[in-house]
Amino acid sequence: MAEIEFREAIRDALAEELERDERVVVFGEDVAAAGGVFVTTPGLFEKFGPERVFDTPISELALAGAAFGSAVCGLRPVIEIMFGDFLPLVMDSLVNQASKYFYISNEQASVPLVVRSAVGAGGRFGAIHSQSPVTWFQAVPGLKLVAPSTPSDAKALLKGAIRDDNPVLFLEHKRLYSLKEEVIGHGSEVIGLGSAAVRREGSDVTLVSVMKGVHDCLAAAELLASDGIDAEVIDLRTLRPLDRGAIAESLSKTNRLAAVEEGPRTGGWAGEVLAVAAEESLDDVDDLWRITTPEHPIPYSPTLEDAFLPGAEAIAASVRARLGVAAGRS
Amino acid sequence: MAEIEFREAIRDALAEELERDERVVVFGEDVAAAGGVFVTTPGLFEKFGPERVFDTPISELALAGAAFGSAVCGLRPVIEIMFGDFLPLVMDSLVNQASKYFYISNEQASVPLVVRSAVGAGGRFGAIHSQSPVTWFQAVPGLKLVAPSTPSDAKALLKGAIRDDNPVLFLEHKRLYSLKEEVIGHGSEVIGLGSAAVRREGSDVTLVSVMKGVHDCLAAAELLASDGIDAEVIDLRTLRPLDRGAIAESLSKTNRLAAVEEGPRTGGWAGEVLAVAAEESLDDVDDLWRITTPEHPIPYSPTLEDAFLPGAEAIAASVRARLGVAAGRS
Amino acid sequence: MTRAQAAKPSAVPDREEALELYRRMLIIRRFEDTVQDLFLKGQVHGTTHLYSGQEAVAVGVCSVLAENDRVAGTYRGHGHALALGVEPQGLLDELLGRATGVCGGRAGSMNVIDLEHRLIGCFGIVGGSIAAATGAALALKREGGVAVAFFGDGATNQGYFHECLNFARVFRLPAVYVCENNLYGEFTPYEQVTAGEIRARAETLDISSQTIDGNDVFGVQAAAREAVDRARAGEGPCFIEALTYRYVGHSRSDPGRYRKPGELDEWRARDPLIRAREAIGDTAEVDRAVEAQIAQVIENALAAPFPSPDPDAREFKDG
Amino acid sequence: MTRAQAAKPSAVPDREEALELYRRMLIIRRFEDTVQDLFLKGQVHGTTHLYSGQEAVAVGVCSVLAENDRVAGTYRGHGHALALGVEPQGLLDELLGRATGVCGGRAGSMNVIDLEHRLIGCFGIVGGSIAAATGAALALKREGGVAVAFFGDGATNQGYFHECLNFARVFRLPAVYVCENNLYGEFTPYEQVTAGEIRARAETLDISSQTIDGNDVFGVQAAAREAVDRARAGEGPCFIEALTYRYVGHSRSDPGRYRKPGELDEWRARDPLIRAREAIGDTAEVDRAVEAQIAQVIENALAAPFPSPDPDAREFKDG
Ligand SMILES: Cc1ncc(C[n+]2csc(CCOP(=O)(O)OP(=O)(O)O)c2C)c(N)n1
Ligand SMILES: Cc1ncc(C[n+]2csc(CCOP(=O)(O)OP(=O)(O)O)c2C)c(N)n1
Ligand SMILES: [Mg+2]
Ligand SMILES: [Mg+2]
Repeated sequence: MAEIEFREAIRDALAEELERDERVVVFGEDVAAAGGVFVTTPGLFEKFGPERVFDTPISELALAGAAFGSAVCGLRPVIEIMFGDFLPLVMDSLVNQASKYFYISNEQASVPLVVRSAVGAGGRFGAIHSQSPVTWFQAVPGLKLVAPSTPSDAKALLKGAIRDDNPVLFLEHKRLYSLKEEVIGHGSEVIGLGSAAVRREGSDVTLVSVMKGVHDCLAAAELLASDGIDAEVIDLRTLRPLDRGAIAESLSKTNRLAAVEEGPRTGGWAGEVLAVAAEESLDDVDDLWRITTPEHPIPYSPTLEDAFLPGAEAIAASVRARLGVAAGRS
Repeated sequence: MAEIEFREAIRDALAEELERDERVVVFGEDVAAAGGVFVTTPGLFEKFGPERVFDTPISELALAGAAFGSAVCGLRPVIEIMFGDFLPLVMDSLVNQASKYFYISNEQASVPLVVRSAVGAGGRFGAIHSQSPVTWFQAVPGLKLVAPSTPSDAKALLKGAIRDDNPVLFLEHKRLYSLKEEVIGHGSEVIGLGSAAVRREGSDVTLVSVMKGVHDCLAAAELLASDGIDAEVIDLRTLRPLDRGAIAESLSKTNRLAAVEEGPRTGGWAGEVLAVAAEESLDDVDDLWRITTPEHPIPYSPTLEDAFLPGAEAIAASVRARLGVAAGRS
Repeated sequence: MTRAQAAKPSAVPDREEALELYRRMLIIRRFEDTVQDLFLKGQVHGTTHLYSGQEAVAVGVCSVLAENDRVAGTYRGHGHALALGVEPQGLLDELLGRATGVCGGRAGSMNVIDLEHRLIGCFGIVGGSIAAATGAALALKREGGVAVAFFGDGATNQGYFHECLNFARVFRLPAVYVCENNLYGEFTPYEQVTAGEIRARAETLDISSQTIDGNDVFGVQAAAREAVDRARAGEGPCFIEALTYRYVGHSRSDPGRYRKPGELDEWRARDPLIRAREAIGDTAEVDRAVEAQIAQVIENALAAPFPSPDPDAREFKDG
Repeated sequence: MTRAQAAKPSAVPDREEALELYRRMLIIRRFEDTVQDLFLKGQVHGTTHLYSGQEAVAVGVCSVLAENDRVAGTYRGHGHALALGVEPQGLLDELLGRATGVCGGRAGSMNVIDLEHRLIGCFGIVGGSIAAATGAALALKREGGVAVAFFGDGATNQGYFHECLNFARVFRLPAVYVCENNLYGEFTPYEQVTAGEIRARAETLDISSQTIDGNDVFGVQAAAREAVDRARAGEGPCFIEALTYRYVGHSRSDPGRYRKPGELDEWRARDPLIRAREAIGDTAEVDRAVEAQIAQVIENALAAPFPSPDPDAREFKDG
C-alpha cells in the first residue's frame, strides 16, 4: 500500500482533473515552471503545457478576475493564491461576482472555479502569512468552502471541488503538506462537498474541527481517554455548506460540544457551529463552547506562536475544565 | 427641540471632529465638492478646504493604503467607501495592515483611522450595492465595527470612532439616512465603542439587532405586544467589541433570544450572538435562534427584495412560531 | 484632448448597414428616455445610469463582433446590452423588476446578464468589466473569440485596469478594452483625478492603442474592426479610448452641477444620432419603427407580472 | 535593460561619507550572511528573504533622508532597516523571535517596524510598501517630510502600484518610489510577466522617473538626493528604478534554478561592496569593526530571552 503526502494528493488531484477534462486550467504565481512554493504543482506544467498550466504576474486582482471571466466562458480554472492572507485581493471577484452569478443571472450559468490557498499558523511565518481566513468567506451564499485534514480527503475533495459547478475556496493548511497517509482503494475517489466525517467515535463530548485542528483534536482525544473521557471527533471538511446533520447527530449522543478553531473566537466559524447546535439541538445540549486562539494577531516568535495556538494539550485541558474533571483522574 | 436627520448627524460629527482636531482629514470619492453621493458630507470641503477634505480617484486600494499610512504617520483619516460592497478592495490594508499594526509593532503605535461605508438592502440597488458585509470583518482582532441605528447614536459613535486610537469600520445603513430624531441634550456627546443599548425593555423574549434591524425589531415588538408577548430589544451598536454582558443580562431575564440579521444565516454575526449566549448563559436559555435573510444574493425586484428581508412582520411571526403563540391570541 | 485631435476620417458603410447602426443607436436613445421617464414615475427602482449621448461607442464596437465573441459592460450598461441585440423587452422588464426580465428581475439595471446575446454581464464594480473580459478572453482564445470590456475614464484609476491589461498583454489575450471617456467619473472631472494621458497607460503596457471620436459611429466601427481583427489574429489585446459625453446625470440624483458652462450644448451639437443622420440622409422610416417598437415594449413591460418570492431559490447550482 | 544603459557617472562623496556608505552596506551583507547561517542552523524560523547583492539601493537612498522622512520596506527588508540605522542587535533579536527584538518577537523578519528609526514597516504583501508610503506622504506633506517606498519589479504588476502612483501624482505627494529591479519575482523572470518597461509605467503617470545602476551606491545616492529634494520641494512624487540582483534564493527553499547561466557571476563581478571599495581604497579598519560588531550581535542575540506568552496581550489600544 503506497503512502501519499498531502501535497502529492493535491498535485495528483490536479493532474487527474487536467487529464480528464480539458476545460480545466491551473494558474497562479510560480505554480508552473517552479512547481509551486509549497511544491504542490510540480510536473503539471511539463505534462500539460503552457496553455493549461501557467505562471502569472503578481496580480491577484487579475488572477481572480481571469478565473471568474474564464469560468463564465467555459473553462474550469483552478487558481492558486499563495497564502490565504492574500485572499482580500481576490475577494471582490470571488464574492461580488463569481458567487452571485448563478443567482442573479437567473441561473443562466454558474461559475465553476476553484481558488486554492495555503493557510494556517505554526510555521513562524508571522501575522500576515499565517491566517486561516475562513470567516471572511463563510457568510457568502454561492461560495463553497473546503478545508480538508488528510491527504486522501484533500485529493477526493479537490477533485470534487473542480467538478463542482460553483465557485469553491479550497484551503490547504501549511502544516499538513508533509502529512503522509496510506492510500486505501484506487485513490481516484471524488467527494462531493458538504459532508463531515466522524474521525473518532466517542460518547462524552464532541470535538469539531477542520484541517490541522482535526489532528489536534484526535491527539487531545487520546489524552482525554486516559482521563476516562471518551471524545468524538468530527472533521467538518466543508465549512460551507456546513453539515448540520452531523453536528446534531453527534450532539444527540454526547450532549457536549467544543468547536476547535485556529482563529480568534469572536466572529469565527466555531461560533457558527455553536449557533447551529443551539438553534437546532438545544434539548440535547448540556454544554457548548469554543476553543480558539486569543483575540490578537498571530505572533512570530516560536514561544508566542506555540502558546497562541490551541494544541492537543490545550484542547484536552479545556475539555477537562469544562467537564469538571482533573487530569489523569481515571 | 431640533430634529436631526441621520445623514446630518454624520456630517455634524465629521464637522465637529474636523474642527476639534486638525489631524482629522476626510477623503473619498465625491465626498468633497459634491458632498457625498448619500449627501453625508456637504459643506465640509467649503469649510475645511482641500487639505482636510478631498475627492480622490476611484482607487479604493489607494484610498485604504493612504488612510493606513497616514494614520501611522500622525493623521486621523476618515475615508468613505461609497458602498459596503466595495469593502473587499480595502480589506487588505484594513485587515492585514491597520488592524495588526498595534500588536505586531509591539505597541509602538496604533492606527487611528475610520472607514465609513453605506450598507444594507431595501433600496432596490441589487446584489452588489446592498450587502451588509459585517461578517467579512467581525473576526478581525484589532478592528472595531460600529453599526448605529439612530441619528444621535450615529453622531456620538462616529465621534467616538474618530477619537478611538484603533481602526474602525463604521457602517451606515442606507435606509436610515433619512431617519429623523429629536435631539436631546447639547448634541455633542461621544460614545465609546463597545456598549449595547436596550431600546425596549421586555420580559418574554430578547430581540438583538443593529442598524435598520433595530427598528424592525421595535416594530415587531409592538406587534407582539398585542399578542401578549413582551419583547426586549437590544441594539448592539458595536459588533466588535461585542457587548457580551448585555446579551447575558437580557437572557437572564427573558431566557429566549432571537438575533435578527440583515444577511445570510450561515456565518453571520447573529451566529456569534447565539454562540456567546450558548457559551456563557446556557443555564438561562430556553430558546435561541436567528432571523436572517435566505441564503442567496440580494434580489433586485421589489417583490423579491421585500420578501427577502426580515421585516417586522416576519420577525413577529418567527417569535410567535418559536414561542408557540398564534397571532392575535391575547 | 479635444474632439478635433481625436477625429479620424471615418468610412461610412453602405446605406443599409449605416441605417442599421443608426437604428440601434436610436433604440438605445429612446430606451433610455423611457427609463428616465419611468424612473421619475417611480416604476424603475433603485438607481440607473443612462447611456444617452454615448450610443455610438457601444453600437460601433458591437457591430463588428462575431458570434463567439463576448462583452462585459458596466452599470451604465443598457447601451452595451441593446447594441448586442439584447431584447429591449427583456431589458426593460428587468429594470422594472418583472418576472419576464432577462434575469427574472433578480439582477436589475446594474447587473444585467444575457449570455444568449453574448453579454457576460454588466458590472457594478468600477473596473469589474475589465476583469471579467480579461478572463473571458482567456477562455475565448481557444476558439478564436474576442472579449470586449467597456468601462469609463474613472475605471482607469482602478487596480483592475493595470493588472488586467498587463495580464492580457503578457498572455496575448484576445481582448479589446474600450474606455468610454465621458469626461467625468460621477461628479468629478477626469483630469482632476487622472495623472497623465489615459491612452498612454495602455500604450506603456505595449498594447496597441488609439484615441477616437466616440460620437462618430462609423469611426468607432472602423477602429473597433481593426482592434477586434488584431485581437482575433492572435496579436494580443488592443485599447480604444473613445471620447464621448453623457447627457444626463451620473445617476438619478445628480443635477450635473459640475458641468462646465456650455459643455452640454457643445456635445449635443455633436450628437451621435444627428451626425449619423447627416451621413445617411432620410431616416424617417427607422424613426417611426423604433418609436412604435419602444411604445409597445413599454406597454408590455408595465403589464408584465412581478416575480413571486421563491422560498426555494437556490444558493448553489446542483451537482 | 542592461547595466550599461542605466549607468550614469556617479559623484563619489568625500572619503568619510563614502566610508560610511560602505560601512552600512557591509553591515547589511554581514548581517544577511549571519541570518543565512542561523537559518540553516534552525535558529531563525519561518522564512527569510535576504538583501545580499542589493545593499547599494537601500544605503544610497536612506543616506539622503532627513529626520522627518519615513520609509516603507518589504519582506526583503533587513537592508532597508539597517540602512535607516535600525540596530542590528534589535533586528537580529527580532528574527530570532527574542523578547529583545525591535518588535518584541511579535513581528519577525517580514514585518519589522521601528518607528524610532523612521521605518514605518516592512510589508509582506507585495505592493504593501507602496500603499503605506503613499499614506505616509499624505501625512508628511504637512511637515515637509518625504516618504520612501522600496519594492520589487514584481510589485509593479500589483494594483497598488498603479493606484497609489496615480494618487500620489494627483495630490503631488512627497513620495519617492524606489523599485528594486532584481530581475526576478520569486522564481519568475520579470520580463516574462511584465508588459513594457517598468520605468515607463511611472513616466506615463507624469511622474519624474529615472532608471539607475542599483549596484553603484554613489550613483544611487545622487539619484535619490535629486528625487527626495524634488519631492520635498513640493514637486510631487518621483520614481527610481534601480537595477540590481539578489545573490541568494528568493527565500530559504529556493535553489535558484531559474538563473541564467553565468548571470550570478556577472552580477557578483559588479558587487556593490567591491565597487565602493574600488572607489574608496583601503577599508580594512571598517571591515574589522563591522566584523567585530556583528560577532557581538550574534552572541548577544543567541543569549537573549524568548518572550513569555502574554495571556493579556491586547487586541486594541486602550482608549
Ligand atoms: C469599485 C467601485 N468604486 C466606486 C463605485 C461607485 N461608482 C459608480 S460609477 C462611478 C463613476 C465611474 O466613472 P467612470 O469609470 O468614468 O464611468 P462613467 O460612470 O462615467 O461611465 C463610481 C465612482 C463603484 N461602483 N465601484
Ligand atoms: C500580494 C502578494 N502576492 C504574492 C506574494 C508572495 N510573494 C512574496 S515575494 C514575491 C515576489 C516579489 O517579487 P518582487 O516584487 O520582484 O520583489 P523581490 O522579492 O524580487 O525583492 C511574491 C510573489 C505576496 N507576498 N504578496
Ligand atoms: Mg466617466
Ligand atoms: Mg524582484
